[in-house]
Amino acid sequence: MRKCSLDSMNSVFAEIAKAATLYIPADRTDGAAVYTKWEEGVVWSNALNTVRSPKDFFFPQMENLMEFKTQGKNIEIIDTRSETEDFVVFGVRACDVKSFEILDRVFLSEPVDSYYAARRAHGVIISLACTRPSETCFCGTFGINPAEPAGDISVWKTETEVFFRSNTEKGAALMQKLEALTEECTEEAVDAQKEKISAVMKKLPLADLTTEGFGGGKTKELFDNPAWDELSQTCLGCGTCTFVCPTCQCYDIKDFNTGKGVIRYRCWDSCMYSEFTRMAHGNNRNSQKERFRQRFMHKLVYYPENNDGLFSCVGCGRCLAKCPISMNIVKVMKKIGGNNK
Amino acid sequence: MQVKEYKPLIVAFCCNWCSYAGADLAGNNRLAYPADVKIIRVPCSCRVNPMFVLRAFQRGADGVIICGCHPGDCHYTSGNYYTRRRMAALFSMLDYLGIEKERTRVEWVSAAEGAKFAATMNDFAEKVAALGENKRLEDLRCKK
Amino acid sequence: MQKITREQLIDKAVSLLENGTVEAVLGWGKGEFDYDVTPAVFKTADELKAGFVWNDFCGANFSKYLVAKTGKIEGKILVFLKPCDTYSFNQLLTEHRFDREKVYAVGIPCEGMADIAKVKAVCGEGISAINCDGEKIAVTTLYDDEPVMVDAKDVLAERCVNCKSKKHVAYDELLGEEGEVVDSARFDEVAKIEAMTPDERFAFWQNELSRCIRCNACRDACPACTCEKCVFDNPNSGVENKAPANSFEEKMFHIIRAFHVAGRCTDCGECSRVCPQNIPLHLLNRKFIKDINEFYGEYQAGAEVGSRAPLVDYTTGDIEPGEVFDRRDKNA
Amino acid sequence: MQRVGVFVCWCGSNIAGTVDVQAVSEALKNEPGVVFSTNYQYMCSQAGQDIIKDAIAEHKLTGIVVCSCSPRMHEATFRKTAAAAGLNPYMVEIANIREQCSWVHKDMLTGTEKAIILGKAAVAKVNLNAPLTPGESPVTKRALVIGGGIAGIQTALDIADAGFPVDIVEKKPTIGGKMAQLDKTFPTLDCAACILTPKMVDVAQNENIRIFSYSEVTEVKGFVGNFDVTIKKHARFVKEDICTGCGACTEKCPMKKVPNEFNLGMDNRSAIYIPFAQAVPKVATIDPNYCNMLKKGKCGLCAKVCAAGAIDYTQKDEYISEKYGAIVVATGFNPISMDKFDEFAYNQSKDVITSLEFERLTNAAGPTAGKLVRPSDGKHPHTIVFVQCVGSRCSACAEKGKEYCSKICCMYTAKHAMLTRDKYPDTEVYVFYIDVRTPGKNFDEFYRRAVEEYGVNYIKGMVGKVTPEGDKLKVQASDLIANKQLHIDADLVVLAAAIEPDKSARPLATMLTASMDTNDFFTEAHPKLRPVESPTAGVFLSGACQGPKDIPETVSQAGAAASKVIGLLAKDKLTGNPCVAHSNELMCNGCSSCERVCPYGAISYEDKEFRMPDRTTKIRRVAVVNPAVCQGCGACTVACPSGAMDLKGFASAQIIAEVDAICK
Repeated sequence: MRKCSLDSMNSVFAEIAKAATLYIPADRTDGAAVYTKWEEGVVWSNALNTVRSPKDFFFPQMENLMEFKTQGKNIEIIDTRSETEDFVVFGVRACDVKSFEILDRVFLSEPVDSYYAARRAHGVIISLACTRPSETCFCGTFGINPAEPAGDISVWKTETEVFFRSNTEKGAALMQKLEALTEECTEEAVDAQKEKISAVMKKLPLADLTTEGFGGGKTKELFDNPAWDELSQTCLGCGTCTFVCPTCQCYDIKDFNTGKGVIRYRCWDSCMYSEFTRMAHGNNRNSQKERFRQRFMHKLVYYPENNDGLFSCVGCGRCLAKCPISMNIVKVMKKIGGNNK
Repeated sequence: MQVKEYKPLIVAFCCNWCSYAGADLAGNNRLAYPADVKIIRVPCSCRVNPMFVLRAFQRGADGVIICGCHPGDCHYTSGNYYTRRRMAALFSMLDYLGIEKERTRVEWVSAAEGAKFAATMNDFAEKVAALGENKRLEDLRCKK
Repeated sequence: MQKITREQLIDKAVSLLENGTVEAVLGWGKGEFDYDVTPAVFKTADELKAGFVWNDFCGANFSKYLVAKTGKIEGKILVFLKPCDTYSFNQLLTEHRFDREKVYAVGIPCEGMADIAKVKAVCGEGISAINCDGEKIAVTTLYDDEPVMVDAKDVLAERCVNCKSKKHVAYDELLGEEGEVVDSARFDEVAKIEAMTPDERFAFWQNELSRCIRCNACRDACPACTCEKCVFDNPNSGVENKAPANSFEEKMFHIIRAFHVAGRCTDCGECSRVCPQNIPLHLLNRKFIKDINEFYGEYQAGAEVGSRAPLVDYTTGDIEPGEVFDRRDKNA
Repeated sequence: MQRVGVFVCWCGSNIAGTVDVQAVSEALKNEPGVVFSTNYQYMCSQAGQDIIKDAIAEHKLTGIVVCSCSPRMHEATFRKTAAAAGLNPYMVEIANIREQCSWVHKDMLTGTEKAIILGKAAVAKVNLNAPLTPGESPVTKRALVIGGGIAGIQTALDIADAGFPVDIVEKKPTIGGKMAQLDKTFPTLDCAACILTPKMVDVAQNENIRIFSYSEVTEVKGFVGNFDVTIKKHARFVKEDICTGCGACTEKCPMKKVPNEFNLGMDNRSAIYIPFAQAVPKVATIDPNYCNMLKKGKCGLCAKVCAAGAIDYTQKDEYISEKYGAIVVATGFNPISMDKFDEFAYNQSKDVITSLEFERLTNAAGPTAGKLVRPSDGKHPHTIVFVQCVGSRCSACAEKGKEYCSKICCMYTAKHAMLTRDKYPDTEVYVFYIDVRTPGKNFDEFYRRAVEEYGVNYIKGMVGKVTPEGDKLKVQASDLIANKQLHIDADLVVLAAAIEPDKSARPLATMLTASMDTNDFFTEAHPKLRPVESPTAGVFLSGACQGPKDIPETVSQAGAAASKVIGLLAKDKLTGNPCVAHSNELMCNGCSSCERVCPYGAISYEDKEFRMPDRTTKIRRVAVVNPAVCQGCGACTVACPSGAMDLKGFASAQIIAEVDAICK
């Protein structure tokens, strides 16, 4: 483990940015924190987390897949991919780090999504331990320890100092570059902070939320639960929850005719949308209740069923904060499943 | 790199009864205006949806002009009155978003005003050309 | 800070349920946290007593729900309407979007709603309790021993800072005192943007709209956006997309969204309230309202049922689109 | 996918001189859907049309694009060509490469480039065209005329003469309207009754005409060719078919103190009355507001004296439903109320009267049997002041009067002045005017006669104040030409009150979905080219309901309206314009935005049951466009936020495709 003073972080950022594009959480004009490309003058935000999740780096909202050009009646197909550059994402919280594992299982299993894979290969994740979780945090429910974030490098921050621990080869290689700016220290240095966080975790209002009653094999039990009607009755059908979610991974592939050719691109889609997975015959989930149910059944039942029990929610709390009507996965879990007993 | 002379692309929506006929009259009288002006015939100026205007800009138009019968002369009695309100609101909004107000225009051209049609198009094309390429409401995907 | 109490509302709802006037109640449901309020339908007195809340975070405008909810029940549904909600209520009635006979509207006074983001800007994350007490809001966090006292005025939601009316324009019954139409400064911000140079305006909106993630929350929460099929969801409309592909699409979406509600928008402010990216969407809607007022005379959508929206109306002497700018330049 | 054929016309050298037609037809070959492309010297010639016809057959074309002159020139030609070859005529699009290309651009390169782009736009559009068939609807061969004044009478007579049944609905107990109240008519000075009453009799005797007097239209449904109208026949408590009009009842009626509206309240009538001697129908009517039998159940004298037994105190209002193919509005005018014109002392002095009251005073059948006397004391007036433009051309005081010119006042005032001087040469007559407007056949001569032969004092200037003093009316006025103030002691002041549309017009316009201007005059479909038609198909305008008019003008407009009606009723079926709006009911919100902008009232709403995804049904209000009424302007398509409303032939997708093609 290595450390540096909080004041010298700017030099650390500068050093990292020499070799790769660096993104750190910084405060935007509207006060919200977002990952911002670091350059001199960009200040590390004190916010607990960013509005948008870091999944954008690996699975952007919009990306062009290929282009077609028509010449007379011939069609030419053009691969528009360019070599992805190396980049570093700094300050990823434990919950969001966990989300990459969930996304990886989707995009990196056969057939591998080469667009996603290229970005994963080029990206280094520097995580950041939490110090002041919000009331909306419930990462503990999914076995995530905010004091022990994974990632290529884990970082702890105190009032005066910043501690680094590399976890992977990519991380170690990056730490090497920071040798001159940091000094060696023991793991115990962050113990006190870890303990403090565990104590806070127990006090969190959602600390006792469990996944009991959910998981693979629960489809029959939960699908026709009458509570879905009540839970979904005021859902507006917007895509806020899915678009701020670090684990939602649905996308649509569309063609855009530019007049000179066609761009085939993919963009995020939301299971909350009426046009989601629209087929020739129409939509297979016609009511908002069905769409609403799909989102939570996917996170809490279907995904774990196909992924060794891993839930596709990391408890980051973004949807709790952003849903226009304050309906969210916590309310769903409390209403149906084990928490309601 | 080859320097290409900049020519603005202008889409003109013309109502069938007055302005399209006015454009025909300009042609009959051989009153020249830039070839950059391309006319789309609509039954009435009130058929022009703001979405068409934005679509034209998206696809690379540098200016959009809507021509209809003079107020009071609408073939359908009141269509151009609606056009007038809709486009006043829309153009004011585009200006509010910082998009050059000279790129949009509504002009009333009667079937007898061939000269006015040509003069309007010359003037509009000149003003738009002076602004240069539409950069504020462009869709780069369509410009490649 | 609200003058009317939760108990008064529950009593009213229970009595209307029990005497058979209504079959269900559309109200605010209790959530996980004190500020966490979800619109909900209550069918029994017990449900109301257990789950109904009324506090400074009951911002949601229920009018839009009536479009869907009135079709689902046989009898009447009780809806609580804050003054600003009543305008949306009327506007929807003007557009025949729900059956007035199926609604029992109870007007309730509102002292303005709080914005939790503003509260958090003062107290930080980790809120464990919020207690509203007169003009002060006491916020207890996991990290402070003593509750932090916040002035209710300081955390008022943006739309409430510029409240346009404390008067209800529609109800079957009114609880508490009736207020007045407020002479608000709601157009000041629009005027400020208008006063910028075109370059500044462009930069301002480019920055604001670049944050759009096309989650459609603004549209889906908007009580004027009740289309059976929105053009932005319709693959045949030519404008449909699920992502803001680039700055053009960001602008187009918001221009068309605002244009489609121009003259119908009551300025309820839901769009900005729900935007997860804090885009001041109401400033687009207000621009249309301000223009309409200036061009065609003062018009408040929803002030009365059946009024003709300015963009489906005209006079023979209306301002020409070109004159709009001359007039603005003259005023400047 | 369409199979599109492209036909580029040279138009001799008109196009080919500035556009490389060969290059255009070559370039368009590669456009999507195009399977055939050629060019020819004169596409509109027989040989050119044959090329098109042959290509349609040979290449199984489903759509064609003709790059030629303006569609305003030859669209119809090429549509016919297509139809002759078995192709739907609406599968034809024209790229205007002459008027809007070759004739306005000089350079061959530029012209060719633009012609190609215009061609591409037309191809893009035709790819989205769909065959259209004009709708047909039957025509009910009966007309309704609302209003029984000279306008309504003339219209009805002309329609009936052509052999079509006509119903006249008149709210008064008799037809005749304002003209029946007039004395003489300008500029010929023949008596109004002498020329009107024979026409009234003609109406009564015409087998094709039914008169619903004392009746009103209460509901209008349907559309051109197929109106369903409900007429309310007020109870007149006299059986119309039995009453002989002998008048015995009116003499015996003890209630004789009812202000006589026919004489503008200047004398009284009885509670049971016949408005005037030549009334049609000549039947009595009981005024329920004054009849003691109806009010208190006491009296019954009229029933006793009626030899025919026509009196029926139990009569009720009757509702009649009838179908019509066309409706003519002839609701006429009224003088405006003088209440707001205190300066003329109309309400203070009985000797300040309106021109219409003057008509009654000089009419032989009027309250004074035609003797011109002062209403206050019955004395002969020696000095009469006529004031023109009272409430007309009142742009400064719009809340008081009308902004428009009432048109008829100059002439009838000249008539009044002349007649007065003719009959009572000892009377001094002054006419105050802003302008004297006499545009009409023999009008100016008439006015000059009044001045030159009859010595009427015409003074340019306005009367400022009329003050009753003793038995005189002190008239204070300015003479703008002499530039001095005048004080005239008058015995009688006659106000040429502005005229306004009848109050019944506004609710009627709503029923008919016919548009009105801000003054409540009906608007015509086109101010120059369709002056007797309302924008609402099947509704026609006759007389002063459309704007102030004198009798000759009214009669000619009435005839014009009748000829339009006859033209409509002569058809067995109406063929519509197929380029009409239509609403996708699945997307329609039923919000009424489209209905509000439709100038033709072509959009109505119905509650429709929809099957919901969860197998329940939902009833929703949705818009329905009547293709027989829609004229295809497209205003509704933009008013519709959801895009449910679209226009055939100019669909949003088609226009977008054109935009895209042009901006490529």
